[in-house]
Amino acid sequence: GSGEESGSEGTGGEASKDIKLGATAGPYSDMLSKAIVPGLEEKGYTVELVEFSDYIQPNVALDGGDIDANLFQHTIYLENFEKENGMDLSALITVPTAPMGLYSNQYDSLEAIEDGATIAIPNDPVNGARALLMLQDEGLVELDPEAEVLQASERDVITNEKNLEFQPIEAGQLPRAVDGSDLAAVPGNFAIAAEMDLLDALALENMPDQYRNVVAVNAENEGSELAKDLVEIVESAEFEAVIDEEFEGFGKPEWMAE
Amino acid sequence: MGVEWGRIIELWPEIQTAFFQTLTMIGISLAVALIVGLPLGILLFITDRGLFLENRPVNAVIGFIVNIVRSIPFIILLVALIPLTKLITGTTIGPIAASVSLSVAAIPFFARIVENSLREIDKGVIEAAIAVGATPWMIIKDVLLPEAKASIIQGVTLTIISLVAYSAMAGVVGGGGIGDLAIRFGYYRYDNTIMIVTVVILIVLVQLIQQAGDYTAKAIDKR
Amino acid sequence: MGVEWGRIIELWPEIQTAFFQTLTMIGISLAVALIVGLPLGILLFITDRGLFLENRPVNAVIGFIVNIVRSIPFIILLVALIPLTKLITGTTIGPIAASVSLSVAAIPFFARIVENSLREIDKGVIEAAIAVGATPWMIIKDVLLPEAKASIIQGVTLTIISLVAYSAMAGVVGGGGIGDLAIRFGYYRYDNTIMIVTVVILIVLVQLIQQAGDYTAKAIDKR
Amino acid sequence: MIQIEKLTKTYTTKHGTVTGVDNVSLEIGKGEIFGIVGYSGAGKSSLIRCINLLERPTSGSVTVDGNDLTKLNSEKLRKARLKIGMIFQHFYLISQKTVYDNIAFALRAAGTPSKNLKGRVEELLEMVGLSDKRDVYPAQLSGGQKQRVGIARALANNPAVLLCDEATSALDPNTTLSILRLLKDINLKLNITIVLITHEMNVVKEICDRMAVMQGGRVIEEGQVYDIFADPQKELTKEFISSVVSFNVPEHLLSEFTGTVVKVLFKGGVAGEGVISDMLQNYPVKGNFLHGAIEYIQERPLGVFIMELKGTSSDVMDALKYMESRSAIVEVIPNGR
Amino acid sequence: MIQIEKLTKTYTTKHGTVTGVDNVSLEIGKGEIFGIVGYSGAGKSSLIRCINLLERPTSGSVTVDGNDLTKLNSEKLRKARLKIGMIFQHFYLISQKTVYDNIAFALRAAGTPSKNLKGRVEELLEMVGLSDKRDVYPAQLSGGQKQRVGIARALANNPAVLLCDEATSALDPNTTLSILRLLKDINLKLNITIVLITHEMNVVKEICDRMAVMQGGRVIEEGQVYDIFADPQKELTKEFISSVVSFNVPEHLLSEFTGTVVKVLFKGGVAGEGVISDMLQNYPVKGNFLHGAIEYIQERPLGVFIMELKGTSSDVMDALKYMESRSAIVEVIPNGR
Ligand SMILES: Nc1ncnc2c1ncn2[C@@H]1O[C@H](COP(=O)(O)OP(=O)(O)OP(=O)(O)O)[C@@H](O)[C@H]1O
Ligand SMILES: Nc1ncnc2c1ncn2[C@@H]1O[C@H](COP(=O)(O)OP(=O)(O)OP(=O)(O)O)[C@@H](O)[C@H]1O
Ligand SMILES: [Mg+2]
Ligand SMILES: [Mg+2]
Repeated sequence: GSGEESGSEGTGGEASKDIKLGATAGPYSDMLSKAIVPGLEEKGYTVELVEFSDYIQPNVALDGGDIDANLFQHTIYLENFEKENGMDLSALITVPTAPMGLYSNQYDSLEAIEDGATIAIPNDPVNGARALLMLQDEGLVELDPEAEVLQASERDVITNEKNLEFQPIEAGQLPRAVDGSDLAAVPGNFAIAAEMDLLDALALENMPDQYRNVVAVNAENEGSELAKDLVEIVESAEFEAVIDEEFEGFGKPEWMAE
Repeated sequence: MGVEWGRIIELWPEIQTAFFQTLTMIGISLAVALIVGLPLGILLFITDRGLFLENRPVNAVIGFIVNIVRSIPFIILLVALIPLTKLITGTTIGPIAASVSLSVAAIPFFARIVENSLREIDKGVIEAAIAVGATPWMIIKDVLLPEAKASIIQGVTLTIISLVAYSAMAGVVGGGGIGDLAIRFGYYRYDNTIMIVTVVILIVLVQLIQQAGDYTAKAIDKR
Repeated sequence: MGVEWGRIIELWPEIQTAFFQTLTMIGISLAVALIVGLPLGILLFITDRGLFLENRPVNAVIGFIVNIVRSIPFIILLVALIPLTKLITGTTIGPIAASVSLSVAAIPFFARIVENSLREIDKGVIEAAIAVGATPWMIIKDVLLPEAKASIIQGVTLTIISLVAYSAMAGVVGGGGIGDLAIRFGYYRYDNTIMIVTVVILIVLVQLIQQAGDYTAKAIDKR
Repeated sequence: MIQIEKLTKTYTTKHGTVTGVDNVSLEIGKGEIFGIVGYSGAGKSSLIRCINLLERPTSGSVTVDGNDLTKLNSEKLRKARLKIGMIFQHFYLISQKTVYDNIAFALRAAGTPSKNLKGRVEELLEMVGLSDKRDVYPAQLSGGQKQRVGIARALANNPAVLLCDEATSALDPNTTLSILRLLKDINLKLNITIVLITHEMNVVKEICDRMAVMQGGRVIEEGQVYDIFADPQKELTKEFISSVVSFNVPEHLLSEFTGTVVKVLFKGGVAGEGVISDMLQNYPVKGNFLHGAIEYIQERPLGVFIMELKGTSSDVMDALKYMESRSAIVEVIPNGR
Repeated sequence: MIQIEKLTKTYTTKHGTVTGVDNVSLEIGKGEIFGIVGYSGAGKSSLIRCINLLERPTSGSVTVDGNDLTKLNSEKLRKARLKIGMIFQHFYLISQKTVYDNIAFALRAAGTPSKNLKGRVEELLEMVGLSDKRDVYPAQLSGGQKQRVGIARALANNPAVLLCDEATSALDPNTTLSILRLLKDINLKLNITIVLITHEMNVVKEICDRMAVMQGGRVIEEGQVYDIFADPQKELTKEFISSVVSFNVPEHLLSEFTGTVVKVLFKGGVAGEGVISDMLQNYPVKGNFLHGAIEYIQERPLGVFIMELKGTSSDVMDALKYMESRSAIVEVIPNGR
């Protein structure tokens, strides 16, 4: 009952077709503006892009109705966020996502990594956990199986054969940290922004779909006109064309690869 | 670190928007800081030991709150104030929302500045007003404020400049503004052109504010 | 916003580390600010119009640089200084690296404070020293510094407190510290316990610094 | 008009307590000009500031115009202060307001309706001779002019009492004189009681009726100005008086005289009656003035002469007796012979 | 010792230029105590501050001990200043250093080897009578004591010239006297040239040899102190002198006299010779002293009396002529009869 009521409110809001989309500064904001906004405008929307320089506020704003949709996070992050904050948001569709990579100016292969090397990892929990999982996948560390996948931190490392020394820093700073430390786990979006070549990575994250970014809306609006339009645009051929042209190296989700 | 002129022209609308966002944030939070911080600063001063509305408990409580707010890192304040921001502005993003946190940070800052400006007033002038039989309100209005005017204006300048610096952090809540533009493009997107342009704009802005403040303070002072 | 005591005990080592990181960052950058900012502040003062080493161009140039550094948002400064940081510390991350940017931000801040403290000195005392035939160096060492001592110590307090606030942003380059802990755990991980604990630590720290500063300034003043 | 009873004021400082005023009782009558002198730190300011309760006495009471001020609440005290004007050494004008507004400020404090304001301010400016400085800021005034504004402000609400804390100490002698005349004038015209602190005896001599000498927080001597000048009791008082009426003949000159050196003091109207002239004409002694001063204190002459008298010792003795008989006070000064 | 030639000092302010000193030429001899008086703003401080170039003259030259200071580079000027001591109205001691260190500071400026420092400081403290205050901070000293430290500091490097800008204006009369005596003493013992600014004629009377009166940046009168006191030329000078030697008889008293009121002025040694006494004994007139003062200026008496003379008009005329013949200056004062 109540869902439908607020749904109709949502529809009322759409009547004006003035919408706000949120993203963090970087490629996903660009993806919105280059690959999605043109489609929306074609459908008669007036779109305002809000760029955030942090990972919390885009969801807070989405929940509060300050923005209508966002694109910056993957499914696991979204779900965890919903749980932590008691919010009801929903992912509409996954989009191509740049994988996190392990970069180094010191070593040219994983094998060359020396004992006690320093490694810069993101200091926000989600990206931090991602980095650790990537290291685990590459056999560099082992994480406590009891640790929550999404919250895993340096303290959950139970074996660390090369005695890697973790240095959590702000994610946006990581590309610059490749110089400052032996290794750096750089999220794909920042690596691309910093014009790093994804192919230079010692390792790229193995990226299941739940680690790919999604277009998210408030759960109330899951069935709204806007939601439908967003999905339609992302699924369109124009979208994929823009991705191929301007977002090289972004790993496409399963549905797109099909 | 080359500057590409084409890039500047391309992003000019963005820079303009950011500039107005900065002005909006500073305008609002400055207004609030003045309206709330000024009385608070006056209160801090006149309730202090040996002054005409001496009231130790009130003084201690206000002083304590002011110190606490000043001790909290701005980003924590920003987050802690989200419910209040929502309540007041109905939204938690954008320059208007960011102005709430900026205001809260600026109030105690400005209050202390006002307090310090008032301390510079010759105590004798205040005593002369008391001796004349003036009411506390008259003393505030006709002695404290006029006498500290020039110094308070310098304090406003300082507050504005601090707000410019703080507003750079408003990007966390999508506040935008020149500082945020510098961070988003310069820091997150490695766009040196925009970084240099925005930093230059900031420097010019700060210098202009400083000079305007100095000039006004000198011009209105009758000494 | 409940506080879970167990959580505090669990994270105590982390809090301790953060605490020492804060101390490291503040210690280093304060030392640099004192060593560089003090002479700079003195230079700003003595080269000003009507003073004993009046030199308008030097004064204008230093003043301009100081103003520019003060206009740049801290995070941009942090980025702009990466090459310098690398050069000096060999790394761009960690508390030592963060101290470079903190120092650069603190130097002009402290220099202005020193300048203002020196301005409070009775011009007559300086003139008396000139009349006595003292060298500029003697005037600095035996008149300016002793006379402004108490006020400069208050300025050091203010600088430390500002550094505490700035160091919360050091998380960007993995500087760590209490402020960063507050942001990482309180903000990113929704750990209210840690957020409250760290904020309380910050508040206590700031209050202690303030009181120590007030006490010292009073104790050494011979007036 | 003002009764001060057993007033004590102690200050607590970080080095312990300091006594500013120590058990002082004084009574100052209506229309009197009362001077208080004493060296720096004697407690003069503390005492006068207790009269309008700028400083709250530690113990004792201050009654002005029948009201015990120490018993009033803050609003009543404020009202009482409207009737006690005060002027300060450093004027303490509001630097950011014009002369007009500085004076109007005092009137507004008394709730003067704004239609009466302008007229009254102009009347006051007229009184202190500053009508042409109406719209000028204090920074553009000379010290004496600033003090006149201070006086106008203090008189704005027709006070019964005017307190002056070193009102002329920052001014040059000429300006001092003009301010003192203005005060005297006001005292005569408006019958205002004036309490005046100074460390210059000249000021007291010029306009005070009665005076008190303070030292270490206490009043050590008190009385009519004329009496105290003529016959000071305490060492400190003598020191003060000697700063205006200086009776010292340089030592080595003194030792060169061959006759009897005497100091002759005339009080009251006597000086005018030509005692010395008569003496010289009646006795075969030769008089040689070494030093002399006739001061008019409250318009009564007080004369002091130091003379060398030459003649036979019996003639000199007779001459001295004659002068004493005409109520001069005669004192022989040993001159080393 | 000091030659000031065509010295002009103008200040540029936001309201235009102000002339502090206007084309002043002065010559001050070795060992002289030279007083400069004038009202506030007359340019006294500007002038004295040009003597040690604390203020650089706009034009003109200042030669001290044969050196034209305006021609020296900054290091030479600093050296020259070692020989020009200066003391200030507000003392300007380093508040954070002990008395010892304040004085040692001056010695160090002259590069005194540290082994001689202690002895010299103690000698200076002895000279100004502050040996017991060696390790005390300025805040614990009285005004007079602070000024003594200022003097010790100024004398530290055996200067040839001592400049005093209102050195006693912040002090009470008693302390002023002791400081003046100390200065006189130093002048005699060390043969130091002293230039002394004041607005109190008492100070000039007490110790100066020569003096200048300034007004509007110019020197309007200059000469021996005695001569100026005895016979001031300019209105302003008279005004200043009248503040120490006051000759005014209250108006209404004057009008009550029936006889001829005369003012008699004796210069130099004459006052000591009993002119009035002789006159009274030689002429059948009755003398009535209305006002009198004999001041000793540089130990020479200067006497002024106002007398009422009663007698036949021819007797009075004769008496006046007699006094004039004995080189007194006699002036009849109209008294409204
Ligand atoms: N607010 C105060 N706190 C502490 N001590 C004070 C205070 N005011 C005055 N005193 C002390 O009280 C004593 C009397 O001071 P007061 O100012 O009354 O002297 P005064 O006679 O007016 O001196 P002056 O001629 O210097 O003005 C002094 O010892 C002074 O140090
Ligand atoms: N630094 C300055 N800037 C501008 N004007 C000045 C400055 N110093 C002095 N004057 C002006 O020069 C004139 C002479 O001032 P000066 O201080 O020499 O007078 P003074 O005789 O010493 O007076 P006082 O007795 O008040 O000390 C005044 O008109 C004064 O305003
Ligand atoms: Mg006093
Ligand atoms: Mg002067």
